[in-house]
Amino acid sequence: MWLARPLQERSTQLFLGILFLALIAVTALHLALPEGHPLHVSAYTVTLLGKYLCYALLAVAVDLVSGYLGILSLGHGAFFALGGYAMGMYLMRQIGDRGTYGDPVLPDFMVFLNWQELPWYWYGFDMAWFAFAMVLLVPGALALVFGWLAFRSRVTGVYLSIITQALTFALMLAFFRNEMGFGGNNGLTDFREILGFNLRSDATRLGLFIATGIALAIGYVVCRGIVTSKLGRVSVACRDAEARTRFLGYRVERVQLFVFVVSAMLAGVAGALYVPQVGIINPSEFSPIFSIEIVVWVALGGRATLYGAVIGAILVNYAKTVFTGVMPDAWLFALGALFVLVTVFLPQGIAGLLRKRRKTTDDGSGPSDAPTTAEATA
Amino acid sequence: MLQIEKLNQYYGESHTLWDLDLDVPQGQCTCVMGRNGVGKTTLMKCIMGEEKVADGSIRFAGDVELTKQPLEQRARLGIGYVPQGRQIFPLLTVEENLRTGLASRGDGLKTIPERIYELFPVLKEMKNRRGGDLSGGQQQQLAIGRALVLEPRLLILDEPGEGIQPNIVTQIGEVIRRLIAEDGLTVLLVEQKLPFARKFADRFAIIDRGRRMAEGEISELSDQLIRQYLTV
Amino acid sequence: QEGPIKVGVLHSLSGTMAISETALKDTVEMLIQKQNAEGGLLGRQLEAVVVDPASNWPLFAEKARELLAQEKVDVIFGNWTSVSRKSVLPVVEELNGLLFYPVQYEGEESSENVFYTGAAPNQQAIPAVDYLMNSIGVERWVLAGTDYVYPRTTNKILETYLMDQGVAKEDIMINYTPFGHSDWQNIVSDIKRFGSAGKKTAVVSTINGDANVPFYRELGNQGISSTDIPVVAFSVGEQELSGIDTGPLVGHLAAWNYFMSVDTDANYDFIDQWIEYTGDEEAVTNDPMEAHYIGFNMWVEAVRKAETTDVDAVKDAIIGVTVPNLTGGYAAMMPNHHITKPVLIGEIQDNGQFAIVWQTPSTVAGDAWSDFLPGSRDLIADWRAPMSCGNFNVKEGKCGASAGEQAKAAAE
Amino acid sequence: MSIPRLLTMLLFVLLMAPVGTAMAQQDDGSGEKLLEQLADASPASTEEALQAIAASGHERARAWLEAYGNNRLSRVKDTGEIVIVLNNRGRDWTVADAVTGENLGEMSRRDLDRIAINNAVRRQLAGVLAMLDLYAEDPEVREEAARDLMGKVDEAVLDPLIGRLDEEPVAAVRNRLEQAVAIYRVEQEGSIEAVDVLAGSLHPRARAALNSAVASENPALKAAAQKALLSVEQKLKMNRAAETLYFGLSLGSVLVLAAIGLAITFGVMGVINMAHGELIMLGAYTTWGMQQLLPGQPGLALILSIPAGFLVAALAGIAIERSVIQFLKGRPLETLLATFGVSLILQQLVRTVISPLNRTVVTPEWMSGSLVINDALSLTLNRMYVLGFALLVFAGLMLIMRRTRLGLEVRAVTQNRAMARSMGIKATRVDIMTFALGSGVAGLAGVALSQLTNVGPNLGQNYIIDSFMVVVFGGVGNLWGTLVAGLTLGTINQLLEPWAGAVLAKIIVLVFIILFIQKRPRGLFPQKGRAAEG
Amino acid sequence: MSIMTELANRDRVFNFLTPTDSPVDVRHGPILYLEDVTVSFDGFRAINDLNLTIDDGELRCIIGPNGAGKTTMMDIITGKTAPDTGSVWFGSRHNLLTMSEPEIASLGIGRKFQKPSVFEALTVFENLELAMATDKRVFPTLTATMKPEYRDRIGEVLETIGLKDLMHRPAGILSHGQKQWLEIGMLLMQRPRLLLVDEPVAGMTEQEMERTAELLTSLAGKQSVVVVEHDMGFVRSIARKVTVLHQGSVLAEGTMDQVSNDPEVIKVYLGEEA
Ligand SMILES: Nc1ncnc2c1ncn2[C@@H]1O[C@H](COP(=O)(O)OP(=O)(O)OP(=O)(O)O)[C@@H](O)[C@H]1O
Ligand SMILES: Nc1ncnc2c1ncn2[C@@H]1O[C@H](COP(=O)(O)OP(=O)(O)OP(=O)(O)O)[C@@H](O)[C@H]1O
Ligand SMILES: [Mg+2]
Ligand SMILES: [Mg+2]
Repeated sequence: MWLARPLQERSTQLFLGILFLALIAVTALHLALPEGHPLHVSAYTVTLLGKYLCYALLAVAVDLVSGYLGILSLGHGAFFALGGYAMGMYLMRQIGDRGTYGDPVLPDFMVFLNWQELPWYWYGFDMAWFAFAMVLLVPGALALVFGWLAFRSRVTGVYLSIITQALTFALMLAFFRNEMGFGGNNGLTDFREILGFNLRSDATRLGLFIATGIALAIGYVVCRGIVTSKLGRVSVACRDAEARTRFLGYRVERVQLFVFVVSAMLAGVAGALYVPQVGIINPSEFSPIFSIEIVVWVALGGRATLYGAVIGAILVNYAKTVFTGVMPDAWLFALGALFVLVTVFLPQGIAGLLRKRRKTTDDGSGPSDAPTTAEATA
Repeated sequence: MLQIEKLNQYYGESHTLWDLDLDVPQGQCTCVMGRNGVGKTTLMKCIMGEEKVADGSIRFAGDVELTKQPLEQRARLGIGYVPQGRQIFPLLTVEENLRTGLASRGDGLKTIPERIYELFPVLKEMKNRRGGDLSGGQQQQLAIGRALVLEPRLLILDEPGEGIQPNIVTQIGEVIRRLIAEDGLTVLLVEQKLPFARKFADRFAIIDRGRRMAEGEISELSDQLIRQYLTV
Repeated sequence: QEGPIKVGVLHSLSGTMAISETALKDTVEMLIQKQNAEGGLLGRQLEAVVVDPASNWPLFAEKARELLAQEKVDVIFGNWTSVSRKSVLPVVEELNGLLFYPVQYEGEESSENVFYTGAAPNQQAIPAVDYLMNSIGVERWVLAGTDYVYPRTTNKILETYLMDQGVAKEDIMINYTPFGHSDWQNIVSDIKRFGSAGKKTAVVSTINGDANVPFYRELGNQGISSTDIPVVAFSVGEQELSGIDTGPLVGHLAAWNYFMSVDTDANYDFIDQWIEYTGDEEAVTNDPMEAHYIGFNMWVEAVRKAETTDVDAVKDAIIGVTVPNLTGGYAAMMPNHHITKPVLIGEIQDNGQFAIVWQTPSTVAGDAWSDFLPGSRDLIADWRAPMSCGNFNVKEGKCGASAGEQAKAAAE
Repeated sequence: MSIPRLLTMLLFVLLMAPVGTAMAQQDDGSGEKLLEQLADASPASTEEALQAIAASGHERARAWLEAYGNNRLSRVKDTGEIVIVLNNRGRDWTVADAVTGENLGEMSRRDLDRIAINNAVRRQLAGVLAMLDLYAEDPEVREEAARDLMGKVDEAVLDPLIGRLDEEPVAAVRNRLEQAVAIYRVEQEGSIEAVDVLAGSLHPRARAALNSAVASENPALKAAAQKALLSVEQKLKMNRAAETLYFGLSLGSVLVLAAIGLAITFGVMGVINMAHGELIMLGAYTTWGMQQLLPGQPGLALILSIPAGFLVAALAGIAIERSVIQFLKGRPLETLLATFGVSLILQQLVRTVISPLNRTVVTPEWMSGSLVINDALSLTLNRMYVLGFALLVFAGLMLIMRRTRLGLEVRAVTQNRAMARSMGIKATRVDIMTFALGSGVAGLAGVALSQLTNVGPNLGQNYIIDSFMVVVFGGVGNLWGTLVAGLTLGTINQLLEPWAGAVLAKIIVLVFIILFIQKRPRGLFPQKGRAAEG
Repeated sequence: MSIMTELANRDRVFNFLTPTDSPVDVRHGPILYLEDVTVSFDGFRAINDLNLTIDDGELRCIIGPNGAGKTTMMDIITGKTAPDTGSVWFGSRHNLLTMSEPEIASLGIGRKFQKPSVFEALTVFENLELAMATDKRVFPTLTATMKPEYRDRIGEVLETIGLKDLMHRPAGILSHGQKQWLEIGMLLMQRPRLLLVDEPVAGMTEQEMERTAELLTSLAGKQSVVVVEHDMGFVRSIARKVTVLHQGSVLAEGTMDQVSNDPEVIKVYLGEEA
């Protein structure tokens, strides 16, 4: 099984090991220690970490397409947001008649904008299984249609980047519109419970955090599985010489489509887990700048090394959290400088640092785990 | 014209050129030979400055130490380079490709010397086509023409006959000889094809695994040497 | 009880909203400084905890949580835009914090933990329309807004209100534009056409933020003067004007509850204090700043009354607290967590200030639930015991489930 | 019709005639009294006070009225003296005695009471001023005044107007006056002859009058008005189309300007320059800075800003290139990362050093207002300048890229850096110069944009996405493509806007881009041939 | 959509009824058949009414001046360039003009490019692995495992092309000649029915040339080979039948001797001394 392959890899084992250790440690420190203890991990921190992990999963998804497939997607925020909206709609419907206006069916924002009935696309979102399926299917379907169009016509390079950007931009404008029925600029918020668990209880928070960790682990393994498979090598081949790959008999557009859709779905999952933890989903998640930021995390962490994406996402967002609190007036300087310095002094991103160290220890890997070569020259 | 002494070069960890010496006398055509991957192209890149040398010296025209010159300066000193794989500018037209060399000429000429077109009439024909659209052989001619625009004193040709129709190969050889005879040009040639080398070169040098193994007049190129260094 | 009283300041210092919100952060800091100079509160000093939510709505929630859970602040002054408030709302309710929201908004909300010191639609939009209708004789209306909830709701309310007043449907033109819209040529030209039907026309603008500059520029350039088609704006204050060449705008209107040009000593003192604090002779004050001024003083008053900063005690104590506003009257905290405010209409002058042309004879109490929306007509909010309800339906005589209660139920 | 009005009318007729004919006038009501009357007037009696002033023929009457209209007529709280505020910025204002015009020096704002005016009064005031203007020497002023009067005619001015009409020597002015009167006649009296006067007029007020006539009971009037309207309708449609086209081109020119610098740095050099927007912003701030340096001369400042903005942005560009981009050759993703960082820094820099607030950039006199083609079509001047400027900048760039060595060299360097250097091209210098050029042009865009939109820290962010979109849509590396793409997208957007609304129009344009790229995967003007296909 | 138009064309057998994946049908003779093919670029006719037939198992050399259209012809066969007119058949069943590059490649047409093009980021080993004739659809590729027999096969080819030592190095660092070999290796891995080889020996020494010649002749018979080359020595050593292209159409065809004595060919191509 291709999914089992990464599990035999040292780097993946290491990654999963660290991830699970972190999950356990956080859980233990949160539950076992009393509040006020210096090592106690507060619910606030747990949620914050959960958010980072969502971003990490998103970054992994982006790295899969941009690092390995050579598609610099500047629109992955769209898939993230769509996953988020699917989840948000579920959470909205869970409110039921506990909303301000007490309408059993219509969410509050529809009531006060005078909607008479629920739009058809909101149907079914009261059922968890349906909504969770949509978390995967909506981003997946969008990626499928969009990718099918684009790859079939052999749109590549910056042209592809820009139309992904146009896609997310268009969606942003569309979701801003109140007529769309997604709450306009305010988006969806004021969630109460998920699967019957109160979203405002610490236990649910912890649960969501752990779920995110597991999702990240699965997402990582899936991506790693693709990357280490022959398909991964074909992706790299597409990235470097698309035309040549075609002459070998590979349907480049299908390879691209497959990887793109998988990546979009992962992004959707990340979005879905993100929404209950931050408590709001609104169209700014679609903003092109956000999508660019994701790419920036990946680049900072080190492209075409999935763990680099994780590191980048967590690091940048952690830096944001700290900087916005510690130096609210000057944090953009710090963040900007971080970006500049990393690119100039760490050409391979942060993962480059780690890799250098690793290179000296192990060398001469066999061909079966050879895709590291892609990393070596990327 | 060019004296190379104890040249060492590395690609990362791998040592490609080892204590390499080479002499390219003025007004002659020196042909560098060797199997695939022994470092011929690397040597040319070192002379042009595209690759850094670890140590050793490359002296040009008697006194200029090339290793201390920036890449751009070498063209201005009068070294024309026809790299392996042609390296033409694919999106510039043929004429623009040629024009890139004009600024490095000392005389501030603004138009392409007519002579280039005389040597390679096909370039004139295709003047307004993008370089990248040309056929392989046409590109090779363009690459040579482009190097000649500089009016170089030393012309470096890395496998110039590659992919060119036989009569033009011969013609290129003749052009080389003519330039040597008329302008006193010095030519450093990398070539694998014996007949061509024998016919147009004055001297040869054989490289193997990054070391110079033999050097001499072309007439001295014996079958024994060939068997030893040029066969697999 | 040791240590300073922590006051959270949750205003964007970067990103798109920084333009508006930075001054509010400074205002709160200034008020704290002054309070400390006067000996603090309950014998303790106040300390501002400033964070930057960077105009990013989810970050607002996160930062609010940081303030309440990590920094353990006693009160938060913050937010601008409804979406940021909506994002923060569940957090404040869950962690039982206090939030003072200083900007005009669309109403339709009342939270146990939030105090709305900005204007509700009935404290800004409706009086402004009344003024246009009665004093200027406007018969035809353009409702132009940025496409988000505040303009949508406000326009909905206004539309109902205007039609109630006998304005025909075809005499109302509604237009929405995206955030940061910068090309107004077509719309202004439409407005011009719409206004040439022979009836006096006015534009009621809920256009937000940066989009205003190009809008007014285009108005000026297409030759629409305030005498032809006046524009009354609800989001353009002194601060926005300080970035606009006001020459061509003289005579256009804005409706607020405060203007920098208000001719009272309290206001002049406030301005002097502000200029001194910022060290900038050109510094301007505006309505949300006044709202913070009022909110801050109310909170101080309530803490004094309750003799503690404990949130529940302050929440109870603050209802009914009355403090002077800057326009020569008093602001009282109503049971629905909105305050009483005078409504002023000002005309833009060439010096970037507003000249007040009209004002309500007395203050108006903020309405959490609009009387002009079918869904909320029957709702009222009253946070006094025993009702303690943010959306009490007077027809059905029962309280809709509110977020606050939810949180409480969960906590139990 | 109220009694006071009638009285005013009489007064007016009596007093206006001498003003028009001879300059013989005596200072009857003292200035103070007139002003007093105005200051104390109730809303109902304001008009009366105004007309009294107008009719007084006082030499400073105009100054009073204008000051009043500009909210500059104030009363000193303590003394009750009426003053005109000369400078009303800051806490202390400079004032002058209203009656004498003598400068009284500075006075605290706290001590002044403004004499209130509102829009309804301002409208009356405009009428009064226009009436005064009808007697001006300059026929253009008279025509302007006559045009202002269209739709503002009421009984009070009707007769003086008709009187004036007979005396008016210039046909164009007379024509306007006739129309002004006709509007009144159609609306108030339902006069059919007046309808004929309005028949050809494109003026919106004239049309409004006709429209109201169409709604009238009188069938003859109705028919005449309908006929008159019909003839106008066709002309209006044409004007409307021309106007939309102009809007489209002007939006397009903004897009082109914003994108053209990027077409160099990104399109030609291949640097994904996320800080492009901030370079635009720098240009805009330079304009603001210039206007601060040259107060009172916004026009001169603006013109000087053109070289200055170019220089500032170009220097910033050089700094960026030297400090960051030179290390990132051939790694586009990293340039994205680094320049994103630079853009954050620049934004915050402006916020901290200058202000988080928007800055005021004044539009010089000669750039504000519109060029009136006819009553229904006027082209806004500022946008016309920007359009011209965009074309100029484009032509200049084209010249540089096509005719100078730099153009050739930069293309050679980006296509094959090592080879270009082997040909003796100083790649580093070329990089610097090209990046400086692209950045400088971004600065120029900023100078132009300062005339259209906010000058604030977010300025750049608003244009960066659009700029990339335009460059790519046009075909990377093709300047013509950028021009055509910008103008096309602008025009499409403006064509769609009237029926789709601004938001939908934008969405449609984006979807159009997505679909268009499917058809032409390399933009509007693709780079063709073997090399491009790789 | 396309099905609809097909349904309208009732005079033909529906496309979806003919088995496209069926092996190449060479019962009627030629494996490759070009008829009246013309291509122009911006008005320039690169291929002009070209007719060419390659028999099954044949080894054909194609020579011709620079710019004669040899590479362009290969572009047409492999689906990279669409001709303006003419038809191209692979066997008697497959109309190549209606197929995409991957389809053509999986039918069994392999190509070595004039400018060596290998996947520079992948190792030599991986380059060969990707070229290997296996199921190239997405899911089989995803689940593909490295079977011992595959490894052996790659090993064999590595031996043949002499890159065994470099097998775990990225292909990007190879020298020009090494890349040429690698590309030949990739072609061997593909085991195509028809090999299109564009200038295989450019940049090789005489000896290597001989090896290549041996390799290609050994392939002929089982597979059909079309070689484009400018090196007359090499062509002579392998050639059975030679086609000379000139200005986009066939100038001469025959044995090496026939062709090299053709005065036209000498004039436009070989030159006096060759
Ligand atoms: N960028 C590089 N990094 C690492 N090794 C390299 C690099 N470029 C070339 N090499 C290695 O250096 C050796 C010499 O290469 P070079 O290109 O100089 O050979 P060559 O003699 O020109 O061969 P050919 O005749 O095939 O052109 C080769 O073995 C090659 O694999
Ligand atoms: N995309 C294109 N645009 C314009 N001209 C082209 C294009 N592709 C090929 N050509 C022209 O078509 C002609 C045939 O080119 P082709 O590459 O097929 O020649 P060739 O026979 O392979 O030559 P060589 O032996 O030199 O490789 C050449 O003159 C070339 O310039
Ligand atoms: Mg070589
Ligand atoms: Mg060829």
